[in-house]
Amino acid sequence: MKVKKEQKPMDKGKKLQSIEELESLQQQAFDRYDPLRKRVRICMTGCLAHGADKVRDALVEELENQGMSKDIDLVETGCFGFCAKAPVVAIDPEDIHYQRVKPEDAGEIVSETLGKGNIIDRLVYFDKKANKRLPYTQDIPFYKRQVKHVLRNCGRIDPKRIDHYLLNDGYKALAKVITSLSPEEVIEMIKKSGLRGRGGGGFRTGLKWEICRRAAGSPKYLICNADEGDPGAFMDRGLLEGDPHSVLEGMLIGAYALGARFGYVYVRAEYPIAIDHLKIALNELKSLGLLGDNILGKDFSFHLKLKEGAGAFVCGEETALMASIEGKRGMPRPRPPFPAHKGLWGKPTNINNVETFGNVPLIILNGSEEYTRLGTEKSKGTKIFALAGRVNNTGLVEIPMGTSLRDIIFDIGGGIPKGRTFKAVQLGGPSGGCIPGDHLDVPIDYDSLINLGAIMGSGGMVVMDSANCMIDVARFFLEFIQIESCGKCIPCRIGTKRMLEILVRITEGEGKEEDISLLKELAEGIKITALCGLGQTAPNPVLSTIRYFLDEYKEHIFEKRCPASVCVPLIKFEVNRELCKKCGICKKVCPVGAVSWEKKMPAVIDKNICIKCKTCIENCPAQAIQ
Amino acid sequence: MAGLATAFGSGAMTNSIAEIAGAETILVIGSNTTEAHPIVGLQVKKAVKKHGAKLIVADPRPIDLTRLADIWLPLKPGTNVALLNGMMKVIIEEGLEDQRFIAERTEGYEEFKKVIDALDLEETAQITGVSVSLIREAARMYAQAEKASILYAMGITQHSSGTGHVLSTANLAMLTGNVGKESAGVNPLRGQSNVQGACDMGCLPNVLPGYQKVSDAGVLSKFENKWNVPLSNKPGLTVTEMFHGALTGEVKGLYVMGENPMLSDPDLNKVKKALESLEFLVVQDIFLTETAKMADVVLPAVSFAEKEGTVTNTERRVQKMNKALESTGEGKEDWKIIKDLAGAMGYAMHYPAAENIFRELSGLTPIYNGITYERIDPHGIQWPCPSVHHPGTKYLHHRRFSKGLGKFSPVEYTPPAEIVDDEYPFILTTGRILFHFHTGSMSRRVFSLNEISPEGFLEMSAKDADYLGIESNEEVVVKSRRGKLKVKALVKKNFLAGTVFLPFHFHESPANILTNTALDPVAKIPELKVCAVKIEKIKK
Amino acid sequence: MSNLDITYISQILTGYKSMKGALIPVLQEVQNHYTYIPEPAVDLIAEALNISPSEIYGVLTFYTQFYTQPEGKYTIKLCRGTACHVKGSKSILEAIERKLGIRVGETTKDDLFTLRIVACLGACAVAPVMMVNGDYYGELTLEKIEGIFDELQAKECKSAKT
Amino acid sequence: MDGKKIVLSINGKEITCGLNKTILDVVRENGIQIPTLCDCKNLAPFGACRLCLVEIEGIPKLITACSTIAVKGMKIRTESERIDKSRRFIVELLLSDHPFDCMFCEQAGTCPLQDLAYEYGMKNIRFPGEKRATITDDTNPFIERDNSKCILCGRCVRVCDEIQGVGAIGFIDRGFQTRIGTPFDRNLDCEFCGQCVASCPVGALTAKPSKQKGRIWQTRSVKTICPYCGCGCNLTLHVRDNKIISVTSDPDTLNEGYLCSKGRFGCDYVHHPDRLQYPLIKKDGQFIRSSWEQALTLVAMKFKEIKEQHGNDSLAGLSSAKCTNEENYLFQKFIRAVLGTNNVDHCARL
Repeated sequence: MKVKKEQKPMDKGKKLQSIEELESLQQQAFDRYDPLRKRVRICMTGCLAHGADKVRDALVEELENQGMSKDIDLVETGCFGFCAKAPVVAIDPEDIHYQRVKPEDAGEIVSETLGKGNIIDRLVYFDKKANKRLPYTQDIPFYKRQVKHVLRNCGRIDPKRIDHYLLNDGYKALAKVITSLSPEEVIEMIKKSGLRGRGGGGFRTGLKWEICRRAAGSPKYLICNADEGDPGAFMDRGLLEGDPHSVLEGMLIGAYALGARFGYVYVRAEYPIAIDHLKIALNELKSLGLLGDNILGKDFSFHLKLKEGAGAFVCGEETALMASIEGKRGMPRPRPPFPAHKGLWGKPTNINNVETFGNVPLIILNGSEEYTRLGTEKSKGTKIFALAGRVNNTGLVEIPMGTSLRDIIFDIGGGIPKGRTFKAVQLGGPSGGCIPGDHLDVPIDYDSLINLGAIMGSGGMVVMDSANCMIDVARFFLEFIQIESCGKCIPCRIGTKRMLEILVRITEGEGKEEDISLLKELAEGIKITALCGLGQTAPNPVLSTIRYFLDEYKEHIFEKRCPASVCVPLIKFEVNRELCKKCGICKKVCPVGAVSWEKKMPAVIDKNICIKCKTCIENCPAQAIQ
Repeated sequence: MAGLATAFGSGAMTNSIAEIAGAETILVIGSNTTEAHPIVGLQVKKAVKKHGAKLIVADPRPIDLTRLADIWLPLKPGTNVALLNGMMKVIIEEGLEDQRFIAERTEGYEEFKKVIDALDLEETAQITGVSVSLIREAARMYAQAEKASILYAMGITQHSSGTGHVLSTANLAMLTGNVGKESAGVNPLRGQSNVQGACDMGCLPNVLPGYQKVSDAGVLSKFENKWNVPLSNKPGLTVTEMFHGALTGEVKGLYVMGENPMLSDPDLNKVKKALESLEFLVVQDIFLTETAKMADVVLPAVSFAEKEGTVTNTERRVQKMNKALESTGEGKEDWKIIKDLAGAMGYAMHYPAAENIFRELSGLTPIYNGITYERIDPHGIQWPCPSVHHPGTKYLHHRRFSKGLGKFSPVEYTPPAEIVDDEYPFILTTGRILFHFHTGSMSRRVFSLNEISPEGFLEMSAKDADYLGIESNEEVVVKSRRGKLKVKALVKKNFLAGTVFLPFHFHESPANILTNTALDPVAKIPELKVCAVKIEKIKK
Repeated sequence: MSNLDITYISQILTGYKSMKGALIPVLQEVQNHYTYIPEPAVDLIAEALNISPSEIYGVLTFYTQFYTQPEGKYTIKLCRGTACHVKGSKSILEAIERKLGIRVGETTKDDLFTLRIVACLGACAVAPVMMVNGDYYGELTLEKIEGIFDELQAKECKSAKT
Repeated sequence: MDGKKIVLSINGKEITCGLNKTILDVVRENGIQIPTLCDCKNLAPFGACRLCLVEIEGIPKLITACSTIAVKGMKIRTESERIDKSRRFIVELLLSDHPFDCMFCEQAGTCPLQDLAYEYGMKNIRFPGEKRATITDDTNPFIERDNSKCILCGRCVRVCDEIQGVGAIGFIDRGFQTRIGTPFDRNLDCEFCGQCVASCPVGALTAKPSKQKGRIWQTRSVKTICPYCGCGCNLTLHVRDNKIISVTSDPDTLNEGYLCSKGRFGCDYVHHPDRLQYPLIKKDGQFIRSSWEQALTLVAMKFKEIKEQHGNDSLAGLSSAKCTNEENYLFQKFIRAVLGTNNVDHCARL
């Protein structure tokens, strides 16, 4: 076994005065790195929800006990992506992929796999289709179809250590920009790459930068919008937790291109780990002089602050976000004037989302042409999606633009669990829409999704199956919008309230004949009159469900029936004897013992005891309870 | 007023209210603007909040404006001259004065400079209680502005050396060339709806309408011809002199129109004695005021809403008042009463309406010559307005002072007439509050205003309150050499220790029972802003 | 509330005077210390930052993460995001409400638990999910809920005894 | 402003206007009416009510005229089916959350929302729903707030902050529950200038002293000057049955329509029972009602007497800083010409 180097501390603390010093730092990191050394990687972000911390502790303990702690590194990484199998542990150099690891497994992992190099079958992914075990990451279908560009470091490096990032070409793009490119050339590269805003709007990033660069007034501000508010989206969280430096490098390059002296990362407070990792990264950058005045001894200064949100979805909207940074209520203001001209404290300001910045170093490093090789004609590069809902392989996936929804949901996502059938996929959160089965083969890009009545959004992708009620989903989004509406403009404040009231009455069996046309009327009115983007798009979830699931609305309104058995007032809580498989699961799961059942007999629900919690419905394999 | 007249040739506001918002630096000294002149206060707020102007507030009290101020100079009452001289010392030391302006537009600079040169800033700090560094900062802030405007009110004038205080503001403005242009000047704020007009109209012992001296034979004969009676060229008595005269028996009969000296004048006990010793007192008012109660004859007048006429506001704007209501009782417009009284005394006056009077007065008053009822509807006209084609004057002394050259006057600091001692250890200063007006004869009779502000109060520092063991809202006795009163204490955190404040609107706790009649020798203004008092806890 | 020690507030404020946009960070620090924004704090902040109390009150009632009442020892943040919703977070919410006998926004009488809902915790892959004082609990079911809170309550009983 | 001009077109008609003006300003300059609720003179654009939406060639979305600067060559449309539809939509939404009690509302007759509802003939609201509850204000004697009528245009909050610099009220909560109020719903503690009342377009903020005293169309309005301090603010007195029932001020004046608590609420003293009704003559310490004739004869006699016995200068007069120029002129004329002395003064110095 080689002498371990990695533990050696790098000569941090001293500010880098030149590109050369940065390069030598990168060299140091590289020298210290030993590709053949054994490592255990464990996700300490998303997997925490499944007790990854306990697994980590167990592994550390075992390494101690079995006297291997000196020869083997334990690397706490960000998200691997495959959250469905959390907690996930990987072993290098072979890149063995263990899933659903429990603390009890630690001993064996250390002794068998790390010690003897044997693979532990029960922790390995099992591919039902191929009917075989797949121990190595690269073979697992979930990863196979993905192209990890922006997420390249997530789950591989320790996001709390800048040397890990440096090791993977970290800050090479920055060096290249500062040494060999003018701001205009940088903007030109971004424009050529065709990069479009990953926050949802899909506005051309290069153009946005150019407008702000040309705007009169100083100082200029650069803001990273990490207020990932869309429910069902966690791409930005994943990236910030797993590889914060890639985003910060993107910001530094942006600041250079725009001539921005000051910047903010606006993170929602619901992301404690992201905030923690960002704080660490920012401190490292400051102590290395990669943030502050005269970066790398050049005439380039950038001061970056972290701002924590305080719980307001609307602050994802640019002007509201700026108001929030200024310490005001996050109420959007009309545009024009646009932030590029009158932004934060009235100064020219450019705002991009996390993933957008994450793309920037790649474009600089590999060139625009290389970047444009992936993607469709109008949408270049890759896109990260947060795959969630009623799908087997939930998690973070990065795919080239143009991949079809079907590939994502069925190949990468592994299809729908519990043997149910796919019903719709919701994209773009509260501003997006639901796409039904017959459009699954459309190649995804900004424009194709808009045609389908949805939007790319930030990348939330929530899959729904036959047990989901689309009116209930529409109602859910309107409830969300109502809770989150800032209340400034009339259409959003009152209009969405009225839409919600109508949806509530439909889901409660009080629906009226004219309700569908009223909903459309309100939706159209709000679309054209609301103040901010959030208000203008708030009706989309309703419009798209009316567009694709009109029958379901009619069933609710005219037949007072919820086919998915979701809308409680419309459920009889009776067992359909034809459909009932007589399995008795309902009896097992009922928290109040309202279900009586004997072997080979259909179950019966006692309505006097039943509390309508729907646990039986959730668990019934035959959807027999209606 | 006399002060500004000496320096500039006119005692009025040099600029318009609206111009204040255009100033780069505003020095508010001896004026609680937002309470006493709320609408002028709005202009100051606009200047600061909207246009980012710098604001310097010189006041013993932490008045509302200090919230917005860049610099607050908490000077001891009565030390304005010392402070202003100190600022001018800094300006000259640092070469921030406007030599060109001084050379081309002023006189008397050298004598003035001698006084300043003789100053020692440390001493100034001693006298004013304001640190040298603050004085320096303020001086620079004022002097370096392209357009600097001074606002002042009774806090400057109501001192035994009031004229000196006023002259000092004029000196400061001339020293930096901050007068005679838009948004830069010296602006005394007038306390009542028509103070300016009453002065313009010659209700002063030494001048006829338009500030034409009674001692000027030409002027006198002009009026004698118009009024066809012989007139006296001997300057008359000022208010305070009248009361003094009453006590000495020199004044026997007094005719008071719409005034309430029994609350507004210093040393009320003395005023009372004076009025009692009169042989005959006529009071003309809309309420039975404290003064009216003492009258032999009371003549019922009518309120502003029941009459027509003109008033001239603090920015010299002559505006039209219109009749909104019919008088309900037998009360009459004051001018009709005067007309009838004159008739009764054998001097016939023929005025069918107020407008006829206005025609006569504008004819005799050069600064009003060009003003007519038609022209002042709806926006009024700012005097001087010498002819019917003249648009009126937004700001005074453009290119040329009314008196030709601006006059620097050497002013040395003189302490207030009454200074604190062991027996009377507190400086009492008096003033107005937002919700009431002058002697309260009007505002105290407004339900809502009296509801929100029903009684007087004594503002004092927490330090002094602790020392005396006094809590907020505790009733205390305030005594001066001249009188005493009971009032609730109002303890304020950042209030200047050693100083206390009383509003003078409340007859239940009449501040002026305590105040001093010491007069300014020139302007004859009594020292209402400084007297020595003691505060006693009421034993239970 | 009565024995509220406000000295710490002034301590916080010294760090923020003359800083642009200081209000929200200040409120966050105050809340981290007191678990809520006490009324007297608002006036102190107003004076220090020269902002009107009404503007401050407007801000703290706008953002859902500021509270004007003290929080329980454990703050439950149940995610009501889309993924959680389609995986039945509504019934989870009802279950918690039944279990603790409080509604959203309320605190149990023993000041142990405050129940709050969050727009989205961004842990959609393990929906339905909740956070209890910084700890994540994923793939919740009615049984899990029972277990989690029984455990916490038991723990508290113990610590109460010792 | 520099005299530069730009050319643009409104509803197909070419017009020229100054630089840096909002579309709303330009449109109004040209006599075209656009309904607004949150727009307010001297306040920064807010863009909340969405009524001033206009079409601009080349921009797909409707934009608010109040917040957009007019630029050279802009082609603006202020009327179209789309615009009309969205305006009606806004008004209908507002009314769905507004009490239908115009018959009791103090603002009836001067309420732009009432006017719009009337113009659009909105008898029945197609989407009725929850309405915000009335939260009536504290016990201050000046201002009454009814949040159920509030349309959240923010004019009161903005005028209190931007103009008065007080910030006594603000927005509270958010979304449908947003309301205007004081921190922790304390009693209103402010300068009571009533700028908020004056700027409120609807009946949410009203002047308590004027309550139920009369409708705008029942009053006669008279312009005059405030009787209090020397600012010379212009007042409009609203008179009914020879009583002043409310006071407002025209924005086009030196005080820009702003008043203080005294000017706006302080005129009732005119109707106070203490007002002197007739001349009084004191007889052995008691005031006796007298006729003008008696009173004036007595005064004239006494003055003559003193004049003859002690000389002109034994008489003196105090004039009034609260009387008109005409009266002050006449007073000093009387003292000088009739009594023959210069002993005339007033309390300018006090």
